[in-house]
Amino acid sequence: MTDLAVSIPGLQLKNPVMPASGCFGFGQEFSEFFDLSKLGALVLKAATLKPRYGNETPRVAETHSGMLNAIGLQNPGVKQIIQDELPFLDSYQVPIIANVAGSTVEEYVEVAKTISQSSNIQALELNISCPNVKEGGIQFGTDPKRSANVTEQVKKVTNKPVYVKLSPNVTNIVAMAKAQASAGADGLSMINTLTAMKMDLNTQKPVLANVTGGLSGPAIKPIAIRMIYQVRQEVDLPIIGMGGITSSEDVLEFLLAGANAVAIGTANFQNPYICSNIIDELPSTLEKYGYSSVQNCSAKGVTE
Amino acid sequence: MTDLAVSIPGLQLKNPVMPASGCFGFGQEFSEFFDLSKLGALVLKAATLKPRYGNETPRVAETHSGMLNAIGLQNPGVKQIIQDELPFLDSYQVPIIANVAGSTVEEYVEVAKTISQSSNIQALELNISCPNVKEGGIQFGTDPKRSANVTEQVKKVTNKPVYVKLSPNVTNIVAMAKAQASAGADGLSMINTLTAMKMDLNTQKPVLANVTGGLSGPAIKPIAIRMIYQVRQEVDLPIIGMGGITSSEDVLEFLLAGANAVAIGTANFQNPYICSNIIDELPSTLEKYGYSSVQNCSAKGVTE
Amino acid sequence: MIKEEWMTIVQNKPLALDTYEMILSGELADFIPDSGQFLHIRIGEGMTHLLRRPISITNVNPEGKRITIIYKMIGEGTKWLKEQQPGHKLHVLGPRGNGFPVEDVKYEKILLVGGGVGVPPLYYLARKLINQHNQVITVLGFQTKKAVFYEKKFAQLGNMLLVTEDGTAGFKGRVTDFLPSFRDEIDRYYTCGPAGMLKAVTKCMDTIPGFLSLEERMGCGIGACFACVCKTSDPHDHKGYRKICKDGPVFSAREVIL
Amino acid sequence: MIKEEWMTIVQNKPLALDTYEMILSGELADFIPDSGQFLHIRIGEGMTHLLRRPISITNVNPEGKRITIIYKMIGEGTKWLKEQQPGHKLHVLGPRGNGFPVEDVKYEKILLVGGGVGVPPLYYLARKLINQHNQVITVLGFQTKKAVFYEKKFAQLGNMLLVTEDGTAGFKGRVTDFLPSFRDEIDRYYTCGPAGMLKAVTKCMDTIPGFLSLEERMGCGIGACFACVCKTSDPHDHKGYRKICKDGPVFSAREVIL
Ligand SMILES: Cc1cc2nc3c(=O)[nH]c(=O)nc-3n(C[C@H](O)[C@H](O)[C@H](O)COP(=O)(O)OP(=O)(O)OC[C@H]3O[C@@H](n4cnc5c(N)ncnc54)[C@H](O)[C@@H]3O)c2cc1C
Ligand SMILES: Cc1cc2nc3c(=O)[nH]c(=O)nc-3n(C[C@H](O)[C@H](O)[C@H](O)COP(=O)(O)OP(=O)(O)OC[C@H]3O[C@@H](n4cnc5c(N)ncnc54)[C@H](O)[C@@H]3O)c2cc1C
Ligand SMILES: Cc1cc2nc3c(=O)[nH]c(=O)nc-3n(C[C@H](O)[C@H](O)[C@H](O)COP(=O)(O)O)c2cc1C
Ligand SMILES: Cc1cc2nc3c(=O)[nH]c(=O)nc-3n(C[C@H](O)[C@H](O)[C@H](O)COP(=O)(O)O)c2cc1C
Ligand code: FES
Ligand code: FES
Repeated sequence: MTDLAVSIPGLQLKNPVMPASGCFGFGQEFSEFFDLSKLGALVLKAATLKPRYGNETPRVAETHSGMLNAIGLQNPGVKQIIQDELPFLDSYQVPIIANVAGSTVEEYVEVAKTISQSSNIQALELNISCPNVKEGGIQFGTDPKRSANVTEQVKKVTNKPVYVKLSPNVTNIVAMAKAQASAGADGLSMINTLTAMKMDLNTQKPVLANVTGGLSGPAIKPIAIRMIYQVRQEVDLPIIGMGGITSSEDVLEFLLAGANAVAIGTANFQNPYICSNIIDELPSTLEKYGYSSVQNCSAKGVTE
Repeated sequence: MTDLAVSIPGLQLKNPVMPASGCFGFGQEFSEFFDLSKLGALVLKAATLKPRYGNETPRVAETHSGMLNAIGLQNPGVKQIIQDELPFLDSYQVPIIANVAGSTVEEYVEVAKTISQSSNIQALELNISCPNVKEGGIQFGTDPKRSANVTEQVKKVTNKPVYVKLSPNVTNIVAMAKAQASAGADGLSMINTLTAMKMDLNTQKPVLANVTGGLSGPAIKPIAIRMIYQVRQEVDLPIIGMGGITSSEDVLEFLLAGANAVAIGTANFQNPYICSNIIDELPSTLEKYGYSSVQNCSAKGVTE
Repeated sequence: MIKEEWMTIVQNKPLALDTYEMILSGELADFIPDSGQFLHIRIGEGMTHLLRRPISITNVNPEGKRITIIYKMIGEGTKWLKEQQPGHKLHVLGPRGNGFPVEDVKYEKILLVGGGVGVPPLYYLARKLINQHNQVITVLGFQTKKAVFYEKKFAQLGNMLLVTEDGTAGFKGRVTDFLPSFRDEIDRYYTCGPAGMLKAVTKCMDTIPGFLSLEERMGCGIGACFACVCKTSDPHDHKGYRKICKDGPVFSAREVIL
Repeated sequence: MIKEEWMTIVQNKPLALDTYEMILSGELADFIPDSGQFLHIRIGEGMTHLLRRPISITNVNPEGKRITIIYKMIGEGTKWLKEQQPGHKLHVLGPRGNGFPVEDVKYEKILLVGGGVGVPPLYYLARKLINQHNQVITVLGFQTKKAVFYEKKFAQLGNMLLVTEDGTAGFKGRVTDFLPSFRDEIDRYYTCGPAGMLKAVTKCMDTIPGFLSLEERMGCGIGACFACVCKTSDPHDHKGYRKICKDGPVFSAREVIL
């Protein structure tokens, strides 16, 4: 029997697979397709303090083996999320991670504080890397000092473990990770999307109303693997790996490169059953390559 | 008649299409497939001062809509290139751009000086962005000051126009471009490859002997388009655009985003006729979207 | 209720300029409650195309377990669709979305206004309305003669007015040029077509109850990603937006801002 | 000389464990000067797979304008190949590389040593050698019985010794266990197989002239990208390296470092 269980700060996962923030809404739509209790964990769509409408449409575009999105953190605000969205998830046996966003340090702190009071939430994921909003997000995510400050301030107001989601749009990912380790982050999520763009040949304008968007999907997988591998060599924090995962082999690749658990984003759009399928296939894939447990293969490929 | 001609510093191109450095050798192999005189220009593989063997193999790997390479600047050294490789190209009517690499500022200067003496060379492309060598390359390419210094020093020893090839592995591509503009670069080439990696599930090791490699191909096109668009809004230098081009529509997308000419890399491997095919198709593609000339559509999609 | 199926392509043939009619067979045909719903179709092999393509249901034949769709080739995805041969299978999610509301609609005089590839979903709708004893008038707008399709099928279901922009078939002009004449005699209208047309139609039909089907680029197609939102007209609406894939694609003309 | 062709798949069928034999038809079959050359095959639709796959030529039948290749399914590309149906076309660049040198080789006693999917190119070579009046002894090594192929075809051309690692077919062991017995009676050898085997074979055959076919991951397959280099044995060689795709894949055993 292959042992899929993973334990990382604040989270006892029955398997290492969770949907990535923003690609799974608040769970409800996907519950039509499979039993959410199957998931290792469930990461909610980003919450801000006030409701946000987000960017104008078009908000998505397709690229080779990838897609662009510029949703712009549309969400009903942290209070409505707690009130309207979380109760639905009560009936599932799945740890929930809240994705926390903001335009200012104060907003991150407020959102974190508010959502931490909800007993349904097992951990926070600080989204300091959204490329699709004018203020906050990536501004914090590309500066080690400012990003560390967000984490420090948030840590003061919550007793939940804090995972910080790193942006790949940086020269030095290891420096960003180290800054988070010193700031007291409990774990890292990597990677968020790469800032990118597509032109519409007919209109001569960018396809996305927001001009730029975040590139996700298999196209970016090699970049995610590289960043996780580099960070794993120098930083001891647990890593939730993501970026282009579409199969159980991909999950194994992320684990070997240094991830402790994984999240699946864009692939949910092509196949809403993908998380469930991957969880089903993982035991035989691990076995095929000679592993008896997930814990066994994590960071196996990393030379220190 | 669609006018494909483009004129950028030191280069009168009959069309905007050239092969990207490192993906076309020194031209000879591709002359088997089509007449090199058809090309807008021909960019040579990187030259260093001394011969270099490069990295161990495996040096390439395939990824979704992309590939990784870690050739490591293998080349016979600038003198042998002038002596053994350039004469073959004499019989073609095509401007030649030399790609200049080095581990130290002095090496860049020496290579640039030596190759500038060759009358067959119309322009230099400074490769300060190779992610696959331990010293030089990307070290210069991710620091605005050091990269500007390379350009300043090289400009002193050559009377050929100098195009500087930017690395996409940076937080702020506009700052890199601005530093080059102040340093006296005549133009920019963008983008080089993104540092990336792939794990081999069987060996548990990275596929490439060099561990990391550069990601190229259609997977990175949206990142190239974004960076060119951002730089075009703030910097006036001509741009040779590249990154994932595989069709005449892609060429138009690069032109609209702000490129003046384009280079085609990885696609040559899938189809050695690709440069020739794209040159053939470009007139009708431009016409289809309502353009009578290449000069007309350059940067058409950029709002200032 | 079926949510996904590998449906078999029974037919895939040109119908008009760049426009194709495809017949799919599968169990799903038994589970299409409303006209105006769409199939969310997976494109290509492997991971080249991560986004599915939403295509409206043109017609349903539950006895033969068949669904007809009509699509225009405009980009990579529909080009791939065009190349698929009968016998091959397509992976579809469906039926998605909320279609045209027709419950309790009986003995009314109803106007359908379709433009271009907005025409297809109106066909299944028209058939439903007629089954419910309504009288249907259809106004179909196309760019040019070569782009026209299904005009005869609609003519069999009631009065049909064909309009082309260049006048090469039917009347010359835009659909909205001809709507005022119907305004006073109809009880309600349903419309589907390009955004500009929908705007003009709803403006012209101001006082009459109407429903329209919207299009937007989609990520998930199931309501989870917030790619396909539009704004609500009512400033006091507590959400302020609707998801086209889940709340729509059909909305009351009064509900959303175009 | 032909450089590219859309060749038609005539046959594509399982031959042994995870191993397939494909017959391609096209003009290219008239232009294969040497055994040991390879086809550089485009994989997949569109831009998913940017790198072609090098596969050796197993046999050529110019009258029928047919080329046979044998490939093992190991990853995405060969999996895609496996799924292609007869009638479909494959885009190939070929013939690429320099094959086994056989000019002026006559009336010799020659040993061929093949391991796994290194066996295929030796077949066309064996036929050539026999046409030139040589005597051919073949040693074929496989992992296990299920993986064995072409043993009868080689047996028809001369002495053939079959070896499997687990002993389920032929002799148990590795090919190199059986080479010493032939060492003294042969004039030259040719070998193709996994790197470890080539190393062992050349070491064992030390004093005898030999040629081996190398494998390496390729970018361009035509000599332009420097992905597929190997080092030369001679420290005074002015280049110090060889490109497997262009200078090889076949080298004299003395020329390169394994
Ligand atoms: C609810 C709904 C029903 C539709 N019904 C039909 C129909 O019955 N017949 C028909 O021909 N078309 C219909 N469309 C439009 C159809 O989805 C697009 O034409 C199609 O997705 C274009 O795909 P492509 O790959 O050819 O174009 P590309 O431009 O290559 O597509 C790139 C991306 O943009 C999206 N996209 C491009 N144009 C549109 C558009 N107009 N609407 C939504 N997404 C778009 C694609 O889905 C894809 O994600 C419908 C759209 C929606 C939202
Ligand atoms: C000159 C030459 C002749 C060959 N002849 C044969 C043959 O006759 N029969 C046969 O079964 N195999 C042959 N091979 C090996 C064959 O090319 C690989 O098995 C095949 O490319 C694997 O592709 P894949 O997509 O299935 O594997 P993947 O692992 O998914 O391939 C990923 C990438 O790695 C490359 N790659 C993986 N393994 C190898 C390898 N062993 N050698 C070279 N590149 C590799 C692929 O080309 C591709 O670019 C030959 C290789 C070379 C260099
Ligand atoms: C439509 C969409 C919305 C996203 N929204 C969020 C978000 O709200 N918060 C966040 O941290 N990441 C968000 N992301 C990033 C993903 O969580 C993930 O990091 C990224 O997409 C890479 O994984 P993938 O390639 O599997 O999609 C979003 C991604 C997509 C495609
Ligand atoms: C195999 C290979 C070798 C390369 N060698 C060089 C090089 O020597 N000098 C250089 O400036 N860029 C080099 N590049 C980068 C390309 O010139 C180009 O910038 C990059 O590949 C993006 O374009 P593409 O997606 O069309 O390949 C190389 C790329 C590849 C794939
Ligand atoms: S497409 Fe995802 S919410 Fe509508
Ligand atoms: S594969 Fe490019 S040089 Fe051999």
